[in-house]
Amino acid sequence: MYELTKVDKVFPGVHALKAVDFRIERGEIVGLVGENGAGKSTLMKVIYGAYQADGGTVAIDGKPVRFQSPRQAMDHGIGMVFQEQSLITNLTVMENIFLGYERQFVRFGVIDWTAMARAARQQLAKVKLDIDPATVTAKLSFAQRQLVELAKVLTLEERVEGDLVILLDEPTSVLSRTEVELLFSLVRELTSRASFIFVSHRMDEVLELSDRVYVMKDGEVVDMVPRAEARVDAIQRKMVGRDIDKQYYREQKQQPYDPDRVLVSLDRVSLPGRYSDISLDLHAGEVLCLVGTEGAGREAILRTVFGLEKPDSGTVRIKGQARRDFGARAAVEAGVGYVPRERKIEGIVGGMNVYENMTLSQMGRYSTAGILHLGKERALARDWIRRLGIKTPDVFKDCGGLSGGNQQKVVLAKWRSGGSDIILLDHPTRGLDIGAKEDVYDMVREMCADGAGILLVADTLEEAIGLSHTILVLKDGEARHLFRGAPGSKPSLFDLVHHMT
Amino acid sequence: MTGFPNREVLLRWAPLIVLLILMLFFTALEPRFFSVRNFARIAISAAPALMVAVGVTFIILMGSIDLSMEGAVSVCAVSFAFVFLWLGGSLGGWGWLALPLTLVAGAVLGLVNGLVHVRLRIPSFMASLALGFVGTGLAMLMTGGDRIRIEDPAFRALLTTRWLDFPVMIYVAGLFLLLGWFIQSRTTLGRNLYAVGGGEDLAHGSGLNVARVRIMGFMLAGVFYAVGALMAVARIGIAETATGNGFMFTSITAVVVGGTALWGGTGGVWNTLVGVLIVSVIGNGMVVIGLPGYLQDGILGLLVIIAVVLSTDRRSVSIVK
Amino acid sequence: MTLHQLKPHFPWITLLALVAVVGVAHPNFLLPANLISMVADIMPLFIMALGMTFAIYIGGIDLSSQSVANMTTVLATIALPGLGLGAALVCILAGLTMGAVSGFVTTRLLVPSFVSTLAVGGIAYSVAQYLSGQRALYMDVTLRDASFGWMIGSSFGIPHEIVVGAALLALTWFLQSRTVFGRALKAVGAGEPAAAASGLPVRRIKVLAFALSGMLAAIAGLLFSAKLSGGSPTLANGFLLPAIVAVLVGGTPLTGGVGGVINTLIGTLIVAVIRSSMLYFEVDATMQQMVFGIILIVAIAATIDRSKMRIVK
Amino acid sequence: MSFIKDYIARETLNRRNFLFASAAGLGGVAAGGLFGPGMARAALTDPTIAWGYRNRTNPYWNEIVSGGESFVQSLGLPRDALTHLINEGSSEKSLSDVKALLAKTGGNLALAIDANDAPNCRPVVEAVAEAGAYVATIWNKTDDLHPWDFGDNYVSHMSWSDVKPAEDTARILLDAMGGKGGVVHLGGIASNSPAIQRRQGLENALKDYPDVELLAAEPADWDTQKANQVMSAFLTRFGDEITGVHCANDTIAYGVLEALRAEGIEDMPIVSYDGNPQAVQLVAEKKILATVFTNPYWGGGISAALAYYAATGAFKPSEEPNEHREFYGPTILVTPEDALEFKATYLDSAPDYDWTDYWGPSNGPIRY
Repeated sequence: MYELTKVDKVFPGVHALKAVDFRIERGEIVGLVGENGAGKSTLMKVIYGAYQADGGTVAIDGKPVRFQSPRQAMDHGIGMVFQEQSLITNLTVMENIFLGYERQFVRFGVIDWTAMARAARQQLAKVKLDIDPATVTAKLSFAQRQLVELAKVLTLEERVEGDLVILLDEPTSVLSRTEVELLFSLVRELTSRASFIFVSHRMDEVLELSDRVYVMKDGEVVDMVPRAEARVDAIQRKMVGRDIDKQYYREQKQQPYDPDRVLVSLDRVSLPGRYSDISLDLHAGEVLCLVGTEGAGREAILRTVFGLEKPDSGTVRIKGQARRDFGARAAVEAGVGYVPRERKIEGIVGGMNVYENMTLSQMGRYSTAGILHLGKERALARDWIRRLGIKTPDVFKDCGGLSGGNQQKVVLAKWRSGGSDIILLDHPTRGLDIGAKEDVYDMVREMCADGAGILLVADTLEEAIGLSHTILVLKDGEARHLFRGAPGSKPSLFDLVHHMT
Repeated sequence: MTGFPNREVLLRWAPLIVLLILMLFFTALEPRFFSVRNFARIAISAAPALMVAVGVTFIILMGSIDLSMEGAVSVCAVSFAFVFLWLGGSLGGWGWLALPLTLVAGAVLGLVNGLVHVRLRIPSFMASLALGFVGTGLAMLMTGGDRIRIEDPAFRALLTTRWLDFPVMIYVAGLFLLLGWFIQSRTTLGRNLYAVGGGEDLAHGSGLNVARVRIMGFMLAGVFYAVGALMAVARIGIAETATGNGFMFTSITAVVVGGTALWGGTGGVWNTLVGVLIVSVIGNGMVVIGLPGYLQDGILGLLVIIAVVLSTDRRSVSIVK
Repeated sequence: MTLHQLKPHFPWITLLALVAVVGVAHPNFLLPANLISMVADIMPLFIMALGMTFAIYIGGIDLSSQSVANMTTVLATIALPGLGLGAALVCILAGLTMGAVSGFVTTRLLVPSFVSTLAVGGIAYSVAQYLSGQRALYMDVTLRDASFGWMIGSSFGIPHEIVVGAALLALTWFLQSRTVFGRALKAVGAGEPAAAASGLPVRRIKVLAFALSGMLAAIAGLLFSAKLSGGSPTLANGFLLPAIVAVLVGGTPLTGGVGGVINTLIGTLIVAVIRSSMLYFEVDATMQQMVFGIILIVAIAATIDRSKMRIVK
Repeated sequence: MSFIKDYIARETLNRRNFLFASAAGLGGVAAGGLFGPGMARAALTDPTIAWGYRNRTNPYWNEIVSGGESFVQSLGLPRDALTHLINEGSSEKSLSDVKALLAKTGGNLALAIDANDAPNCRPVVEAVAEAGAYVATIWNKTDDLHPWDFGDNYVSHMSWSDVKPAEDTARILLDAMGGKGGVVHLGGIASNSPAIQRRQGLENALKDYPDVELLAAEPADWDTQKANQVMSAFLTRFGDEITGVHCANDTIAYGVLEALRAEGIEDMPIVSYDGNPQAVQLVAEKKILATVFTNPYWGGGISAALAYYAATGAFKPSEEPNEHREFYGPTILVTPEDALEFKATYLDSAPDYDWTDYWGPSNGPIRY
C-alpha cells in the first residue's frame, strides 16, 4: 500500500539515499536496520515528510504523493513515534496528544478541555495507559512518555481515512524488558489498524517483532529478508559487510582486576528520591556495571561519583580520599572521567574542533600561565586520532559534524589522554553501529589493562554481562544483588532480570 | 514534599508574596502608601505597561524576545491620534473607529516583525531590535516631531471618570488582561505558544505549523501593544514619538520578575500582572517614602534582583544566560 | 568558492560593499584622513562593544555597559586631580567590580543577564549621580593632558584612540583564541553542559566574562571622558544599543559560542559607515532612524551565519 | 486642532520669508565680493549650514529647527538645505556626526549646535576649528571653554540664564499660594544645567517666603510620562499638603496637569518654563500661571546666522567684543494677563527677524 520506488536524496557532498526501493503492506510490521550513517534516518525523514526526495516516486495505494511537511504526511496517515523526549514537557498529556490538531475541540474559538480530555482518555486506552490526561508530561516516566507518543500517533486513526503507517524509531531504548514486551504486544494488536516500520539497533528485538527486515548500508537497501529466513549474524554481516566476531564483547581479553587497589569506594551513600544506602568498591582494572530499569538510580550514582550530585549521607572515597566539596572540577582533578549518555549535549561541544574538545578537561597541561600551546594540543589530537582510528579529515573539524561513534571516541580520548583512571561510562554504545561498538569494547579492555577502573551503565543487559567483572543490580534506588563473573562464570540474563523486577 | 505549604505551592505564589511584602514594606515606612487613592494611582501608571507586558509575555512564552515595543507603541499612538482627529476627534462621532483601526495597526506591525523574524530567519532579538528603530522612525516621520493632543472628553473619560475609585481605563485594562488569559488558556493559539516554547523542533515534528504560530504570536503581541498605546494616550492626552519610551526595559523586567522564564514555556499573563505591579509599586513607593532621586535607579535594581531571586525555582533551572 | 564557504566572510563583504556604495557616490568619504578620523571616533563605542562581545559570546547580554561607562566618566573626572594616572586604575577596577557583580547575580542568584545587568546598570547609574552631585563635571585640561594625554594625541597621523583600540583588540583576540580562559569561554558558549561535564568551572568563567565586559565598558568610558575632558552621569548615553548592534551585525549571534572580537570590529565599522552614510546621502532628519533600522535588518540578514543555529528563536 | 493652525501659520510665514530673503541673499553675495582675495581665503563660499540638536520629539528643539530653517530660507535656499545632526541624546553620536559632516564638506561648514553634554562641547569645537569651519554653540559648554580662544572659528556661545526667570515664575506661584503651604518641584535630567538653574531659581524665591515649605524635588527627566508618575506619587506622599507645583519645563507640566486631572484636582497653581505654544495656551486658560519663553525660534535662527555670516566673512568674530561671543538669549515671562497678546506676537506668526541683527534680542554677556 505504501511504496517508495528508486528514491534518491542528495545533500551537499553526500548521496544519502541511492535508488531505494521500499514497500510496506497493510497490517505488516517491517524492520529497518543498518549501521549509523547507512541512511535509515534519512529514509524515515523522507517517509514522514521532513525531507523531500530528490528523485524517484513515493506512492500510496499506487497514487503518487509528495509531502512538503510532516503535517501533510500525517494527513495521509503517516505518523512517527520518536526515539525519546519528543513530547513537550511543559504541556499536559492531552495537549501533546492533540498538538496541531486542537481544532476539533474548538467551539467558537474556545478549546473545550473536557471534550479533549475525553478524547485523550480514549487514545490512552488504546495503549493501555491509565493516567489523567491533564497531567503535565514532565511528571511521567520515560516508559509512560513512550506510550503517550504512541497514543498520539494513533490519533491518526480517527483523523485519516484509510490505513496508517507508523514509524517507530528506537522505541525500546529507554524501556525495561517488561515494558518492551508490553509495547510489542500492543503493536501486534494494532496491526489490525496500522502497519509499522520498526527501526532499532537491537537486532533481536527487530527479528522478534518484524515480518520482514530491510537492511541498509551506505544509502542503499542491500537486502530484504522475511522473518522465517532471518538470522542475526547473517543480517549483521550484510550491515557491516563482514563477519561479526563471536567474541563480540572481547571476553577473551578480560583480565582479572587488582583487588588491592580500590579506586572508588561508596559507603552507605544515599540521595533521597534517587538511591539509598549504596555501598560499592571499584578496583583498578575492574569493569563494574550498574544494572537496573530506567529510574533505578544508575545514572544518579554515576553523577554522584563525578560530583554533579551531592549525596545527603554516606561517604564517597576516591583513591582513599573522602570527597567533601562536590563539583566536577575536583573529580576531574582526582582522575575521574565521565562519558555521558547525552553525547551531543554533555559529551562533546558542537562548534569546537577535535583538538579543542580533547583538551577541554586538561587545558592546564597544555598551557603555560594560561596561554595555550596550540602545537602540543594538535599533536596530541593527531596521536589519538591515529590510536583510536577516529575518522575525521583533520584536527580542525567541528566535532558536531562527526558521526556518533567518532564523537564517542573523541570523548574517550579526552579522558584517556588526560590520564583519567576512573572512567564513568553512561550508555557508551547508545546509538552506535556495530563497528563503532566494537571499537568502544576494545577501548574498555585496553583501559582495564592500563589499570583504570570503569563504572558502567550498559545499553543492553548482554553488553553488561559481556563487559563486566562485577554487576550490581539495582531496583528502585536500592542495591539488590552483586554478581561476580569471570569469563565462563557470568550470570545469565535471567539472573539479572530476576533481581531487577 | 513535607509539611504545608509545600515547595511547589510556595513557588507558584512566590511573586505574589513578594508583591505583598513590598507593599507592607512601603506601608511601614509611609502609611499613606496604603490607601485606595494611591492604589488607583499605581494602577493608572501600571495599566499601559501591563498591556505591553502582556503582549511581550506571549512572545517570551515562545522562548523568543521582542524589543520592538517602544517603536510599536509610538506608531500606534500616533496613528490613533491622526485617524481619531481625521474622523472628527470625538468618540461620539466616527472617532470610535480609530480604536479598532489602532488595534489593526498593532497587528500589522506585529505581522511585519514576525515575518522578518521567521521568513528571513533572523533571531527575534535582532529582528525586533531593528524594527524598534524602524517603528520609532516611522512615528517620527508621521509627526515630524510634533505632539498631538487628544482632548475629546469622551476619550479622556477613560482617565477622568471613576467607578469605585478607579478610573475606567483600569477596568478596560482588566478586561484585556482577562482576554489575554483567555487566549493563553482556552485558544489553540495560546496553547501552541506554550508548545513552541516547550520544544520548537518537537512541535514542528508533531505537525504544528511553527512558523505560523510564531507570526500569529507576534501579531497578538502587536495588538496588545496597540492597547497599551491607547492607554498611554488616554493617561496623558498626548500622542507623540516619545509615547513608547521606557516600555522596553520596564515590560521585560516585569515579565521576568513575575516568574515567566525567558527561555519560554512557563509562566503567563497572571505572572505578568504581578510582575508589572511589583515594578510599579517599587516605582511609586520609592517616591512616596521620599527616597532621593539619585538613589532610585540603584534601589530599583536591587529590589528587582531580590524579587527575581525570591520568585525563581532555583532547583528547576540549570542554565541561566 | 561556494556560497557555503563564503558565509563566514559575509561581514567583511558587507562592510566593503557599504564603504564602496558611499565611496562611489562621494569620493570624499574615501580620503584616508576621513576614514582614520571616523575609525578614531568610533573607538569608545568599539571598546564597549568588545566587552559586550564576551557577554554575548557566552549567550548572555550586558545591558549595564552604558551605565558603567557613565559612572567611569564621573569617576575619572573626580579622581584625576588627586590620583593622576591612578584614576584610570580606579575606573578599571570599578568596571571590573560592577561586571563581576552582574556575573555573580546571574550565575549564583540565577537572575537572567537581561535583568541582572539592567539592575546592576541602575546601581552604577545611581553611583554616577551620587558622585557627580548630579552635575556635568569637567577636567582641568593641563591635568588631563598630563595623565591621559597619551590616549587622545596623535602620532604619524594616527590618532592614539586607534592605537588604544587596536591594543585592546589584540589583547582580547589573544585572550579569546590563545588562552585557557578563551577556550573555556568558547566551550561555555557553545555547549555549557559539556563544559561542566569536562570539569570546567563554568560559573567562574561566566563571572569573568561579565567582569571583562564591565572592565572594557569602563575603559570605553575612560577614553571617552579623556577625549571630552569631562564627565557626567549621562555622558555615555546612546552607547548601549549601537554597541549591541555592532556585536550582532558583526556575526556574534546571541546563541553563543560563535563569532568573536574580530567580528565585533567589523560590526562596529559597519555601524560607523551606516551612520556616516546618512549624512553623505543627506537622508532627511525625520527619516534617519527608520532608514537605520531597515539597513540594519538587511545587514543582519546578510551577515549572520544561520548554519550554526539549529532553531531561530 | 491647534497644531494644524500652527502649521498653516508657519507655512505662510515661510513663504513670506522666502520672498523677502531672496533679496537679502543677493545683497550678501555682493557684499562678499567686496572683501579682497586675502580675506576670501579665510572665509568660505556657500558653506553647508547645519544644526546639531538632541531630537525631534521635543517641541523645544522643533522650534529651534524652525528658526534655523527660517534663516536658511532667508538666504534664498530651500528649507531642506539645512542639514540636521540629531544625536538622540548621545554625545558620542553628536561628535561622530560633526566629524563626518566636516569630512564630507571638507570643512566648508557653518554649524550651530547644542553639544548635548557640556564636556562634549570642547571636542566638537576643536574639530570644527581644526577643519577651518565655523561653529556657534548653545546651552551645553564647560565653563573653561571660550570662543575667543579659537580665533574666528568658534563664533559664539549662547546660553540662557534660567535662575532669575525661574525665580520670577516661582514668585508668581508662591504668591498664588498665598505665601504659605507646600510646593513640590519636578526637575529635568538632574545633571543638565537648565535643570539645576531652574531649581536654583525656586530655592532663591523661597527665601522670601518662610511659610512655604519645599516638600520635595524629584527629577522628571523632561518627560511627560515620568512627570505624570512622579506627581501621582507626590499626591500620595503629601496629599493636601501640596498647594503648588513648580515644573522645570512645559512637557513636565503637561504630565503634572494630567496627574491632577486624574484626581479631579483642577485648581492647583502650577508654573513651568519654555513657553511652548501649548503651554502658552494653558497659561491663557490659567491652567498654568506662568511660563518663560526663551524664543528658541530666534535662538535657532540666529545661531545658524552667526555661524554662517562668520563663515562667509560678513563679520569677523575676533574683532567683536567678548559680550558678542558669549551672551544670554532672551527670556520673556508669559503670564495669563499677556498670554494671548504674546501668542499673537510670537507664536501665531513668528516675527520676521532680521537675521543680520545678531545681538538684537540678546540678554547681556554670560557671567560665571
